[in-house]
Amino acid sequence: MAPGEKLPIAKAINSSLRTAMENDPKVLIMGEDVGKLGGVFRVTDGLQKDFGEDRVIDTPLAESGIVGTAIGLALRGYRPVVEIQFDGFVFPAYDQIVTQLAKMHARALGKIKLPVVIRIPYAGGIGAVEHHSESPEALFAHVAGLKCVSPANSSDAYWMLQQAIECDDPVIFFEPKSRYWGKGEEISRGVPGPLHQARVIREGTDLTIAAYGPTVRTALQAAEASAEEGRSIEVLDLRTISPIDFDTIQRSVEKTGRLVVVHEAPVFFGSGAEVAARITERCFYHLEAPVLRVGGFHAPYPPARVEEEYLPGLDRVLDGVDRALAY
Amino acid sequence: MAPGEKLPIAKAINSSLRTAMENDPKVLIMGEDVGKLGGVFRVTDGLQKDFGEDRVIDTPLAESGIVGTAIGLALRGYRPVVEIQFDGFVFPAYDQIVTQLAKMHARALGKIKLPVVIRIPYAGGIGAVEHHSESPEALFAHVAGLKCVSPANSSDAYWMLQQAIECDDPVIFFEPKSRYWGKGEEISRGVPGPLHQARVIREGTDLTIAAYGPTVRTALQAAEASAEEGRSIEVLDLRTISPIDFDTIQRSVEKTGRLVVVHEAPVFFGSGAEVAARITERCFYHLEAPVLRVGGFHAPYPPARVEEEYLPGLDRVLDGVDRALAY
Amino acid sequence: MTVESTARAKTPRSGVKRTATKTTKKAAAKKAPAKKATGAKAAAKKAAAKAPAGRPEPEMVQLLTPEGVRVEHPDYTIDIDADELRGLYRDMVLTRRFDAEATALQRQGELGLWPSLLGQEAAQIGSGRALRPDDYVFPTYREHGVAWCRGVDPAQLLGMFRGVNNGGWDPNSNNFHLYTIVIGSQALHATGYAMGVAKDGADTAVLAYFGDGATSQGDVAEAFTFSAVYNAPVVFFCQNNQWAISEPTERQTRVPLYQRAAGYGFPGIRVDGNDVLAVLAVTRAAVERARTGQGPMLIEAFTYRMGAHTTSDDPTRYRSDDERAAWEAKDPILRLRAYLENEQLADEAFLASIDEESDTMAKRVREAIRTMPDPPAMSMFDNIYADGHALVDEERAQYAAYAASFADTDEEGN
Amino acid sequence: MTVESTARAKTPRSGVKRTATKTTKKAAAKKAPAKKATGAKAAAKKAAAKAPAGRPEPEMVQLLTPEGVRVEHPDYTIDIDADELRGLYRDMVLTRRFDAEATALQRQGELGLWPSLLGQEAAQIGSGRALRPDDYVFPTYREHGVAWCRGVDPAQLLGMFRGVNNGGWDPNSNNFHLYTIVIGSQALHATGYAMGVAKDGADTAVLAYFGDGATSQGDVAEAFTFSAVYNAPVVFFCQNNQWAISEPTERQTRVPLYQRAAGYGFPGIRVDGNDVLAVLAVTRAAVERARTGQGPMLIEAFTYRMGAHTTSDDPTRYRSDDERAAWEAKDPILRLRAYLENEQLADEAFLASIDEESDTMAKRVREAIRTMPDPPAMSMFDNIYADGHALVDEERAQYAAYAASFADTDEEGN
Ligand SMILES: Cc1ncc(C[n+]2csc(CCOP(=O)(O)OP(=O)(O)O)c2C)c(N)n1
Ligand SMILES: Cc1ncc(C[n+]2csc(CCOP(=O)(O)OP(=O)(O)O)c2C)c(N)n1
Ligand SMILES: [Mg+2]
Ligand SMILES: [Mg+2]
Repeated sequence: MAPGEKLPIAKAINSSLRTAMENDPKVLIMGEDVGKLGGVFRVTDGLQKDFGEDRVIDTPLAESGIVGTAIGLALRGYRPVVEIQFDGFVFPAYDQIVTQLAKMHARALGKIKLPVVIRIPYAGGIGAVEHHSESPEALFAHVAGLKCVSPANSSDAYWMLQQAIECDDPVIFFEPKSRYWGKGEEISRGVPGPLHQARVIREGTDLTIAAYGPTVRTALQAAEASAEEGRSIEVLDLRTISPIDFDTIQRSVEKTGRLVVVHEAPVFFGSGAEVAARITERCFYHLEAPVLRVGGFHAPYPPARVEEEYLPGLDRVLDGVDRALAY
Repeated sequence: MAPGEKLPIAKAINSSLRTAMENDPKVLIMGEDVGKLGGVFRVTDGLQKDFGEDRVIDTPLAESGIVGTAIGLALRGYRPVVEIQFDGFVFPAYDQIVTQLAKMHARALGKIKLPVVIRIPYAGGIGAVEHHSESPEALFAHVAGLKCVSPANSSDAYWMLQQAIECDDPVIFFEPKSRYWGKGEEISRGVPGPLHQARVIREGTDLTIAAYGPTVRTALQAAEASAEEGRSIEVLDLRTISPIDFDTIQRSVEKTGRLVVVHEAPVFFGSGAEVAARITERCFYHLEAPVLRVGGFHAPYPPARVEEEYLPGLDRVLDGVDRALAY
Repeated sequence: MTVESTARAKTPRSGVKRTATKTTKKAAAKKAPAKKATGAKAAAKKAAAKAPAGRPEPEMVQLLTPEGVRVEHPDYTIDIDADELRGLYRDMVLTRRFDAEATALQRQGELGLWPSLLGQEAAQIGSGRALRPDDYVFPTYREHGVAWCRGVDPAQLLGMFRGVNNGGWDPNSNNFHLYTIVIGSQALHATGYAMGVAKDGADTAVLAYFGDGATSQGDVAEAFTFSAVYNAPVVFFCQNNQWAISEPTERQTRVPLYQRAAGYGFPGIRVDGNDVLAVLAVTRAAVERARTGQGPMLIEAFTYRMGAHTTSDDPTRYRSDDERAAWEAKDPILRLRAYLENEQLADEAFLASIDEESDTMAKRVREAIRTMPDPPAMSMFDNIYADGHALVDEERAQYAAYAASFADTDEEGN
Repeated sequence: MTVESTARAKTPRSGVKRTATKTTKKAAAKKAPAKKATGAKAAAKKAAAKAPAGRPEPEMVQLLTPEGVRVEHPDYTIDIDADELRGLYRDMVLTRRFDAEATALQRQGELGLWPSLLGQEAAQIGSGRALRPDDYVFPTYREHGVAWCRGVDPAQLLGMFRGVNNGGWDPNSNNFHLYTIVIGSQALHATGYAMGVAKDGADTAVLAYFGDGATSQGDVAEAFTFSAVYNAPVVFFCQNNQWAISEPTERQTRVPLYQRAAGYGFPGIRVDGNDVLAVLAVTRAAVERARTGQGPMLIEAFTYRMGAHTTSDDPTRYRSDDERAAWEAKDPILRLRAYLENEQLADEAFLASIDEESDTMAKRVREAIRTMPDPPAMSMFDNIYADGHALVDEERAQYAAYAASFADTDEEGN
């Protein structure tokens, strides 16, 4: 029973999966090495032992096959929760996700539902080799029929996964892997709010930073550092990437007049572009500076020994804040 | 010899391919039905007859296989020009494009080159069934290592394809299929400019419309219709989506103060978002209205009998113009 | 040597060879090149003609020769009464008629496109009729005959080709999934569904249809792997109609397709896809295997796409009339008709009644399509999500306001 | 019956059975369960132990038993002199030593990760030494032994695991492509490269390496299809090391992997992957086929991953020590050493010289890695495009300005 406990994100997800499987016999876990090994991050640790090989399924090494058969299982009435081992390995499944999973409900005029959750440990900062540190969320958010979310703390990890599994739509669940094994936060005792709602996690008046997943912590640090310089920064944890909760962002920007969006994914065609475009439209007369984006460069994720420079760390976020405040 | 001739876009591309194959024995054409049939759009008509099965290659029905082997051929010194039969069928190849084709040059620290062109007949308006009318350019533009372009007229189709084939980087070449068999334009006698440069195709002072591929014609119509109402609209043919020629857009917006971006792809996380975000940053003090976007909705491309409503046609573009001018 | 060479794989083995050779010889004995026949009877008696150029012709299960003569097969027998035989005939005739009507409707502009199944009726009816209601089918875009067997209203099949929807029937009301256009994808859905069946402990079988071209797609290979590893009750039914648009099967494989299965650990078999009895018998056996926990099987129905790939296609660019003519001699309907007539199982009255029923059905379809309404513009915002999505709501509202602004204009204009 | 059943596919045929059985019996006769051996000699003489649980054990080519006894095979012989034999031994020992050094460097924090090839030396050296310089290799991330054969500087292999680059060597200087992490992708690159070789009329062979897990990926199946259809000179070299991280090969297939090839129309063969002579002989034959226009072939080298999947892995969670112990008795290096000693082809001095060379090499690698510089931050903007990209230029300039602002601060701070 996770609620009330303080757990690292990985354990919160493990506990959330366990709860979902206990509550609904149709919930299945599928993926490479999710069984005996408990996943390369141990997120599914112990679940096969307790729920059996029939519900925690070690699959052949083929991502398209995993998602394609998960679709079939969903059509049969199951609720598969698929684990993609690392962000960079989701692309062999991209066709099944984009062409089938996303569109099948619409194709059937609503007559069938596709309650499939795809868990992707994503983003960088763990010193890994190529393909293990990517942030591909924009490539899914652009596609209608999918929902995309990313929790930033243990409580959200626990509850948002519950909500994603209960949702009758396909949900891509982006897990900030660099935060998996930190100390973690206490799991709230009740659902902390709707799945697709952003949250103001620090109030402020001079500028808003919007972040999600792994960059939320950095955004908070930037707000703290700025506070020492007398700047009052509001921080939003966006939590949901498709849909984006523009209402909450709008409310904040109408107050602060300035917005910096921070994500690890490359800025070009990234989430920040969508936030900037829409918030500029909604808050044109409130904005005292253009919406600025701090994120990855238009480059392949670099080798580990350069990732610190590549990532939107505290200094780069503060630089963005400075630039926005300079208008 | 196409230069000087007036040709439909499909024939201009055919002629361009022929020229490229004549000039460079390493140029190959690969794809489904590109040989005897000349492609389902007849774009490669007659090429296998003249260049042989060894250079115009009918492939097995497997897009990942086509792109994956094209990569191998490129490593061996060939310059493959791959045809994807329809936009919606590129996704089985997405992993090879995004993970291998895009990154291999960087992975090898520049020691190998990947001169592969992927031609995709894209966008809608042809009354087709599902998967035959999509505009997936944002899903490629977000990925570093790829270049993306889309010609809007016969001359650009001819010359930009020459340039794409000569380019040592992978280029995704988006062909506006709804324009394939219109009357077409005269092919200019010389290269009309660099591949990655936008072009002002109509001058104006009140507002800028930026479009590419199939929406360029609509943008021009909107400018004409607006002229009758006394509004002076500048139209940009963006031509290149990765990189985007922000300098040309910026120059225009500094003059007009208003920008509407038009594309068929869904607006959410689409090209318009990137243009809006960056141009707002570059032209913050010049913009008299937020950059507005007119494009597809966050929905699967609809059945043919609704596509006219879905597409950003003249009325919807004019609506965007009205809204921008209302600020 | 331990190499499983191609040559060796092609050599027929033990009993197989004997029977196959016997059958083939029998057919061959009656063969002689013939010009295109006109009447049904003439065609039925016509020579079966030569095999497609250069293709190896391995053994295939046949129970009815192109001339309509029943032959026996050591492994596959069929227990079928006269009513059922007439039923198969009726199914095939009605399916062909429906298909012709759809082609005509496309020519008349009522449909945007039509993928004809002409020539593949036996493959589809034979396999479709091997199923129980609780079995589940995952089709491509060409399974009009299978849809017929599943009880899907033919008019419903036309919606997506008219452009009013992307399928739209409820897959669960007839256990017939939506047509799938992206080649090969549905093989995985079928496999997953079958994995679910196994988990449920049900004795349902799942049929995954795909074409010869589809066998090249990675998804189909992955479906083979998953189905074998989980021993899923799925039957892969490949209609090898010799062509993937303009590409002959040699562009996809250099050995017979049914042989693909063995390397994944389950049986593969080639059946005469123009012989409805053989297809029925083989599919029944495969479905029985699936039901009884023996796992997947691959059936290659060797048949021919008599028409164009779709109404947009021009097959004269890539194949010869001779080839078509040769296959016409193996027509699935004519051969069953010849058999029924020879055995005096069908009289003029019966045949006439089927023709009449066909006319009625065609008329009904024609009327249904002509009165099929276009979807309202606002429908493009429907059914994108089951549980809603804020952006869709926003765009729906914006579009409604935009559309309403025209209504105002129109009114003003009035 | 015409079904190619699994059972049938598994039955050994003609000469194959005879020889394979003979070999197996010979080996088996010497077998007896034994505790983990300590010394090299003891281990070499130890029993080969039982097959992995539940796995069917089909015939496989073997020329050297686990005990180091030369046996004959009717199809594969090897013509090799003493120097070459000693060379193979040297290659394997140095490779193993390099691998151990890399593992140690990871433990010491010099590398982020290391995928050890321990146990797979014969599969890699045997196949690597079958190649000519103009042949081309497409590796996974574990082909350190093949890289050695190709002349790639071992220290260069460490760059990506240290996190200073994503490969970085020039694939064309040794015809050894970059390591490929995304499973199966490189099988298609190899096939395409081989298609190019065929177009050029060259007699180069291309080797595509992948693991047992990779055989499930659609890309590998598509590579089989393309290579067969175009008769490309590519050899698919599958190291079946029994595991894909925590999943045993039964999670990928229920029949031996080499049998996959026949269904695509080319030969497949299983070789004892811990027998360097057999691997060399079989690969030479496959490469020869490729060179002479006979097209692709699949080699399944039956071997074992003695260590963890990578240094991040903990195999105690999913496999038993017994299994490892059983495979230790089949150690590839010990068996060649036993053979060399038995045949008096290697004396103490030779063996000592190899150990010494290993030490020197390891020391050099250690020094190289410790002095391997971190890439400058600005390098992240390099080599993204060959012909430049305006956005990269813009971001590079912005970042440079941003970085420079710190330099100013630092200076101010001073
Ligand atoms: C992934 C994908 N690529 C390409 C196409 C275009 N296409 C439609 S049908 C077809 C040929 C299919 O051949 P086959 O599998 O033999 O089926 P048949 O049409 O002969 O029934 C092709 C290439 C597609 N629908 N999906
Ligand atoms: C497409 C993809 N999915 C998942 C992974 C993660 N992964 C790395 S190695 C591996 C197992 C590979 O097994 P195998 O092919 O047998 O090669 P081995 O590691 O045993 O040499 C997995 C699942 C990956 N690298 N690529
Ligand atoms: Mg076909
Ligand atoms: Mg392995």
